[in-house]
Amino acid sequence: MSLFYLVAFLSILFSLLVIFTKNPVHSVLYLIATFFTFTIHYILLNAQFLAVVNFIVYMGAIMVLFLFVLMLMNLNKDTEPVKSNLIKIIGVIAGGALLVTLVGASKALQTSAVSAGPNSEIGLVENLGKVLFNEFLLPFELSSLLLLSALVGAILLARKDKKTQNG
Amino acid sequence: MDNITATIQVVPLNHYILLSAIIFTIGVIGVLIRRNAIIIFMSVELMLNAVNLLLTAFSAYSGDASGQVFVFFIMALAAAEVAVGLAIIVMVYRNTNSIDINVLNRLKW
Amino acid sequence: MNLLILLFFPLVGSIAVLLNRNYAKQTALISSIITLGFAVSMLCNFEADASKQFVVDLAWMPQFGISFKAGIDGISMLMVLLTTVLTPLIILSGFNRTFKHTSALFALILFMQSALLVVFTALDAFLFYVGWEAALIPIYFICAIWGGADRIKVTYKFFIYTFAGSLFMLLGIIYLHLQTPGNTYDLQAFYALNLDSSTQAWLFWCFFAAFAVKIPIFPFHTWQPDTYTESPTIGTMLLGGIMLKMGIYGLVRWLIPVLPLGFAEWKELALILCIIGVVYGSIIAFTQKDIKRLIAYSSIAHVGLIAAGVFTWNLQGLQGAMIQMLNHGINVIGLFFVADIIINRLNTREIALMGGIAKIAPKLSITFLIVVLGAVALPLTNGFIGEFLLLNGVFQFNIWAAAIAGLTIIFSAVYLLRMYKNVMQGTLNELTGSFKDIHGSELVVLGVVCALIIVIGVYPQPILHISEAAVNGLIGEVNSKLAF
Amino acid sequence: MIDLVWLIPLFPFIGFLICGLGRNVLPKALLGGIASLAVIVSFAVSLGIFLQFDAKTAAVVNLFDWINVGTINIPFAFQIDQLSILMLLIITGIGSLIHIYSTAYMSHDAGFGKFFSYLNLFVFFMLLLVLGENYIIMFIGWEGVGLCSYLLIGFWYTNGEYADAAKKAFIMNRIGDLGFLIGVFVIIATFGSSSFSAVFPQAQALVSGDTTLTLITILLFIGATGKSAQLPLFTWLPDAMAGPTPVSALIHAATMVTAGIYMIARSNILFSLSPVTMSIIAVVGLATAIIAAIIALTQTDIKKVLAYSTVSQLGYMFLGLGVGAYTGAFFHVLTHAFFKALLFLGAGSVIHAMSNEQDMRNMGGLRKKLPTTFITMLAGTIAISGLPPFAGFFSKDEILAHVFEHNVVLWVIGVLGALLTAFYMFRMMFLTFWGSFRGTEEQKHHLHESPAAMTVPLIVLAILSVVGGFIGVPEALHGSHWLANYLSPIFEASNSRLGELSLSHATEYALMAVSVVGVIIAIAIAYVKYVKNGHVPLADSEARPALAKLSYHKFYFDEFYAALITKPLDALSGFFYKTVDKSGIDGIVNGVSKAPVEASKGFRLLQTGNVGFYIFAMVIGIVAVLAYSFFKF
Amino acid sequence: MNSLIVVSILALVVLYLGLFKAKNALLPVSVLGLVAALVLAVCEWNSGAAPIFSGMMHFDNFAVAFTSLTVVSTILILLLSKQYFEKISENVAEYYTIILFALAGIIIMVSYHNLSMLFVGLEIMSVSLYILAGIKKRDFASNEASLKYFLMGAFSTGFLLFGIALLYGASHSFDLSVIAKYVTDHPEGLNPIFYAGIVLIMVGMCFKVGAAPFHFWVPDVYEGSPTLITTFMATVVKTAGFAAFLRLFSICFAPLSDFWMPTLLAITIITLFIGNITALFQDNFKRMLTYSSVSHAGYMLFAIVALGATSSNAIFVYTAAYSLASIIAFAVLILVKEQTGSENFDSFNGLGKKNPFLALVVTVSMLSFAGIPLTAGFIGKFFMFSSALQEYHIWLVVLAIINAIISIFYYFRVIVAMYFKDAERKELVSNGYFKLVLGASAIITVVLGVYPSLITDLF
Repeated sequence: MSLFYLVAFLSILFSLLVIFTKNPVHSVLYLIATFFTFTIHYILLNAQFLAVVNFIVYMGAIMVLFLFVLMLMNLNKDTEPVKSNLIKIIGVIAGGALLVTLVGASKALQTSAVSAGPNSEIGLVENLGKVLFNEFLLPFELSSLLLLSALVGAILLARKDKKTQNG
Repeated sequence: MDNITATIQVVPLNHYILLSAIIFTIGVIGVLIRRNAIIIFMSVELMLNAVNLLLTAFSAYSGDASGQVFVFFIMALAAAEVAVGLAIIVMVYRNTNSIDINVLNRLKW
Repeated sequence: MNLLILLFFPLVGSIAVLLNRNYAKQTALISSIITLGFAVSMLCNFEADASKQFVVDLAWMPQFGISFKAGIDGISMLMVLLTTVLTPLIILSGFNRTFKHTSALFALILFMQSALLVVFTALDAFLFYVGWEAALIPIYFICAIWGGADRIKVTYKFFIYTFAGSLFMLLGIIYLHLQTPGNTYDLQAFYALNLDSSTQAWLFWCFFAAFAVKIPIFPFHTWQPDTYTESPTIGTMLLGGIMLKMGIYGLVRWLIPVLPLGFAEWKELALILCIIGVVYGSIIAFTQKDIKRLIAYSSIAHVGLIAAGVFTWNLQGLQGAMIQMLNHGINVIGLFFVADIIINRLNTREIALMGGIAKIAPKLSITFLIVVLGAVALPLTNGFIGEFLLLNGVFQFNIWAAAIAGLTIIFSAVYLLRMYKNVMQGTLNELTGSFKDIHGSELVVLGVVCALIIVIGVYPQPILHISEAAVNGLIGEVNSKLAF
Repeated sequence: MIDLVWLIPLFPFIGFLICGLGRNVLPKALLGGIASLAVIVSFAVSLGIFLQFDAKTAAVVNLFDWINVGTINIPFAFQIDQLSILMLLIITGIGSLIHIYSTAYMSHDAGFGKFFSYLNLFVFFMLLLVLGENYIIMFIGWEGVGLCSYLLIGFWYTNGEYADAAKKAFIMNRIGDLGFLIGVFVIIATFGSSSFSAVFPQAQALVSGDTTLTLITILLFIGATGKSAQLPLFTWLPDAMAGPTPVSALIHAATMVTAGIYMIARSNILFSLSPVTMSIIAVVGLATAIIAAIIALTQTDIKKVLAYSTVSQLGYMFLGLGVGAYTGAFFHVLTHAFFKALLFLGAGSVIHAMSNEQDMRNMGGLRKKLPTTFITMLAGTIAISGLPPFAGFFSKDEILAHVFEHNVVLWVIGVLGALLTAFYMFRMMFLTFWGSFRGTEEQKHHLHESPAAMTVPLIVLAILSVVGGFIGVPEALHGSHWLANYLSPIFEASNSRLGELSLSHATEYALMAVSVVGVIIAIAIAYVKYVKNGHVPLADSEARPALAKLSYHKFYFDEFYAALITKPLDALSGFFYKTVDKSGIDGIVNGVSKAPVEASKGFRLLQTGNVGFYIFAMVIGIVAVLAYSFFKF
Repeated sequence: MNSLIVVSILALVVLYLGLFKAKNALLPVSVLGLVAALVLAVCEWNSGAAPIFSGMMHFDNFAVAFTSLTVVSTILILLLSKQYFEKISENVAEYYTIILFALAGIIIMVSYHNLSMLFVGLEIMSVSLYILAGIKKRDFASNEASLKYFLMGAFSTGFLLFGIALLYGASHSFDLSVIAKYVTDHPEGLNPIFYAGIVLIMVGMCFKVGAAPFHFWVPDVYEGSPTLITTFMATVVKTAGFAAFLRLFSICFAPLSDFWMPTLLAITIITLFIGNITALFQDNFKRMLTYSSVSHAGYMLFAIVALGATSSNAIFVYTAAYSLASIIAFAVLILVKEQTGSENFDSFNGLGKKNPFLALVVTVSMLSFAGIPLTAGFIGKFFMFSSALQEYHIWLVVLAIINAIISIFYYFRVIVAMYFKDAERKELVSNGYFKLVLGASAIITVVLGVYPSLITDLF
């Protein structure tokens, strides 16, 4: 139990560091750390497969891509012009207000207790696979469209175009 | 594993909601206070992960796998968005030599 | 099906005009005369004492209770006559003018005629509204394309002002529709409604907004002088001659019988506004320097009286309003046409620059005088019949109201004779020295106008008879509701 | 014969159409002939009816339904009774004479045909006025003659002042007409009809002093003040002299201006039952008579003198009506028609001879050159001055006798007015016909007596002015008063309520003597001043004593009205137009339409182009939405 | 369902065509494929009795209707693309592909019966649009539009997902009917997080349809994107957004309208005013249209605010009318910009004289936007007002009327420019496709305005 709170504390800490660190590369690294804590959360929640996927996809693929782009642009220095403190404060206040209302909306109104007992089996590959390929087959298939379109689009946009365009 | 599960059971669901709300909000604050497009984008990823965590928690507590399946879709989206988003950022950078969002204010009023 | 032919023949004519560009004017005239023929043939088959006739009822949007339902009773018949008689005159008045895009102009006029006829015969609120708005589009383009220098701003205002009013009417119509059992837009169902008085009180203003702007009733009138002045005269004639009657017709047909309690609550205020308009418009007309603007303000005064007659809701007032709608249409067309002839020849609208024209244009001076006399309501001209009945109606309502409204008798003489004197009498000057008397189509138009003025003035009874039964019916309808 | 009454107005109407349409086609002689003939034929028909009609009750001839709306039924119908017959005779009779006169008088005018068409149209409307069976038909004629008056005053419209005078006449008439019209509304509302035959019997049932009746009569009287040029609406009549002189004779002396008296006489029963109105009428009439007479004292334009004299005489008629002397008032209408038409036509003859000179300061000594004119005008002047046995004496005497019985003070003032009348009329005669010629040589060279077409009507009218009074010789002078008897069916009800004249013969003699002596003295003064001393009125530029100045400038009525009504109204017009309409209402309208545009200028700044701001705004929006949802829920 | 498959495959086919440089075949193949999809969709009319694929999708009449509408709009837009894309770059096939992908996402959006489907469809569409907005790679405006759209879109997706997660937490399912059942089974005492979920989903959907205060992306993105893409966004995408919005709310949240309706009402009113008032003071025609698009979103929200039996119909009619009018306006704008290089109102000056046909269709379009009778736009507004009044939102309608009046100002500016302002200009030449699209859209607009029964009694 205390493990949860520890990990939760770390999640929050790292995510705060993500947004408050000035160097973008450091931010990415903190983000990786945050995602790592999330992986632990998934394990704690008995969602092993998800934990693995999270580890691979986020920390393996996505974060590398981020880093890659940052390096590509040579933005590893702290080049970002600082927003004025006022904006930061307002931003934090706004975020805080959002948090308060979100929590107020969900938690403070006394969430009723969870009724169903936990099924320790659901997070396993077998179970997930069954659900994914039975019930959620269609969205699964359609996700391919999403990825394909992103693929085509990313290449389209990122590639240097020979033809000049105007108008 | 059962052991861990049992331990987790002591943690009220509300705490998970609170945690993900906090992370989500941190993501929002990140979007609000940063000007670097990539960092903003990372903050958005933070928000998505908060949702992932929330969904997983709900899924685990209700014993229903569909929540976790949904997380897959979100991850797929995250991947797709990263691909497209970074491509856009690269494209913009190529034209403006900057990824400061404040530079992008030609379209206004 | 006869009515459908009447309603849509102008549309056919409009297309014919577009196809037959080289003879646009002639085609338009022929079309409008044929339409007049239809109207007259309907008049011959018309029984004044019966209720709705020539009813057509076609499914339009049945799931919303909307049907294409139109029919003619005495009131509608008069309005149909007004439209069909005046349109050929208006078209003819454009005969010896040159316009750019002639065919478009005349096609728009005919299109508008069709919309106006729909408005005057509609028995379905939705149809009424559609016709109401459809009439607005062509007149907007007529005024904005062929108008004067300041036309863009002015027509903008005109369009938005009137459109604003009618949207509130739409609100009212939909609201009423939702109150009807079986959710229909049928006029009779609207009549059968029994809403409580507070609902009717606010609904009254929804409708009143639309009608008051169109008429226009003080203080909703400020679009009118500018628009009348800046529009091409052919547009002004359509506006002042026919279109504003839509508002009065709306009061009679749609506002008061549908919302009798609302009417009962607000009629004093409405009447006061109308009468203020009479005096106010007249007084402003006194010192106008622009001939069209003067006529425009005089029109505010005259229609204010008509509207006042309607709000008295007694037989005399209403019958006066009915016949005066026709009369005002005729007179205003005459006045504007004379103004147009003069403006066209002198290239100015300044009254001060005119003078002495009577000397060298006797035909114009006589016809102009007759039109002026009609407008000042001299007995044995049409204007008198209307104003007599209207004032009598107002008198029955309140003697002081009648006395104040009656000032129009004096005031109209003041400003119109002042105008006549300054334009036609006195000595010729350099500008007016080479004035040519009217001839050809101008003479025909003014001749017909003068003939109508005198014929209606001398023998109005047939026209009064057309609408009497229908007016009586409406009065009975409202009074029976008010009695409870 | 009575059924043919519609022929009476028809002929002038046909004449109007022929002259109007053929004004440029037909020769002048034919036009004049047709126009005159039309009226003469009407006169003949009227005469026939006069001779035939002897019923005690009115005959009604229905032509067609004019307006029929619910309870308001207005037939186009004519009524024949003693009153209308006498009016018919005057209108067509004098009308005929004036038409004949005009053929010569207007012979050189370019608008000859137009003139006759207007004149015929006037006769037509005037006939409608007197023939009308109800107030509405009367009103048609009432307004119609106003129109003709407008047309004829503005006959020479190229002169802007004339056109203005015409307009003024029409508008002032209209002010009265509104009163009339509302009065008719009240009548319809009260009695349910506007027909004389329906209204009067019902009215008789009402008590004297009934409020509604008072209201009706006051409103009708307002109508009469407009048409008959009484205070405060009299100023148009002098200006109306802008029209050709025959018009002044016919319309502005003999017929149209008496319409008000005719109307009140017609409605006598209503008035008899409203003592308050009667008093008002008497006072207004007398005041008009005196003020107009005072103004006439100093006028130099021969037609203006006559015009004010007309106003003054009309005032007498109203005075008579006001004291209940209906017969007397109507009697005066008749005699006044004779001698005032005569005077105007005579003045026209003078003007004609003087090559359109109207200023008496440029006349003098015309007695020899224009003998016929002089003699006939002298007859008219004596008649109007009220010397027996000329026509004016009897009618004026009858009125004054009634006034005396009614109120002595009024009588004194009335007699004073009569003396003034005698004075200014003889002043006019002396200035014009006595002394030496003061005009230009050219004018003198052209001086000539008018042609027969002009002198014959003068002679006829002169004879009537001399003997016309004998139709109403009072009992005191051993007469039978034919007129009173003839009209008795009309005034029966009123007379029975108001009572007959109850003065003793001795008193009557005394009254007559006072006025006759006074008149002679007045004439003597005038003679001394203008013939003996050869006084000529001052030129316009010279200063006058205060009272004379006041009189010469017509008590500044026109200026007064201009300052009190015209100018404020015009100023109000400008105020309404510029301030209320353009800046006020339209300003609000434009302001309302400007508001979104102004708002737009601000709103668009929200769209800063900064993503950070957009997201910030979104977050604020989300917070707001969440907060709103949950606080509200 | 079949049309979804056809569109997906079509996208791949087009991609391959691009690979084989069969440029001239792109348009015909796409259009034919879309026509086939349209036919297939229409064939499924009245056949979708129950959800399919384990309750993932429900191809009911609603779905059929909106699928058809979006497919038709897409066909019209593609017909305009003939020369347009070629001017931008050589990768025309990819553009078609991505548009077709977006359309596939849209078909999913209008037929989903599970929140995961909604999510997937929405994201397919969004990701495609992020790309499409940026296809003018060298154009700053296009770059900016793309990046802004992307950042804000991703951000708003987070809220949508959070909302979905909360709904799931309360109801334990993503299936719409299960959620609906959950709502009806707990008449009082729903899990509070469910309410929070509704609000957040509402926020997410409002962002997608461009309702204030989540509309900020709309003007900038619409303006910056290539005009043809803007057309697609303003018509097809907006239609889909509203269809999805309405579908979710009418199936699941209708019983809870007391909770979310006031909020949405406020959003509607703000949207109306922001859109309309800001549009007033624009000199750029395109930007004006973007703001007007915001305000139209406000009108369309009426149907959801006043959720009832006629809502689907109302949205359908409104979006159809709005799409047609937008296609005309943007299409002519493309032509005008090609000639004058400017998108300002001034560049329309004198069009009425030189190109009466173009001026006429633009007039029809503007009248339709403004909601003048005898155009489809009026019928749309009429339905919206009707449904709002049915729920007694009188003040809402009054405010909407005020907005309709304000909108006249800017819609008529174009008409004024075209007809009443003269300018030296040459005649615009447009190819046959343009004429076809413009003519067809204008005629349909008028026909629907005169006889709306053709589409008003679908549901």
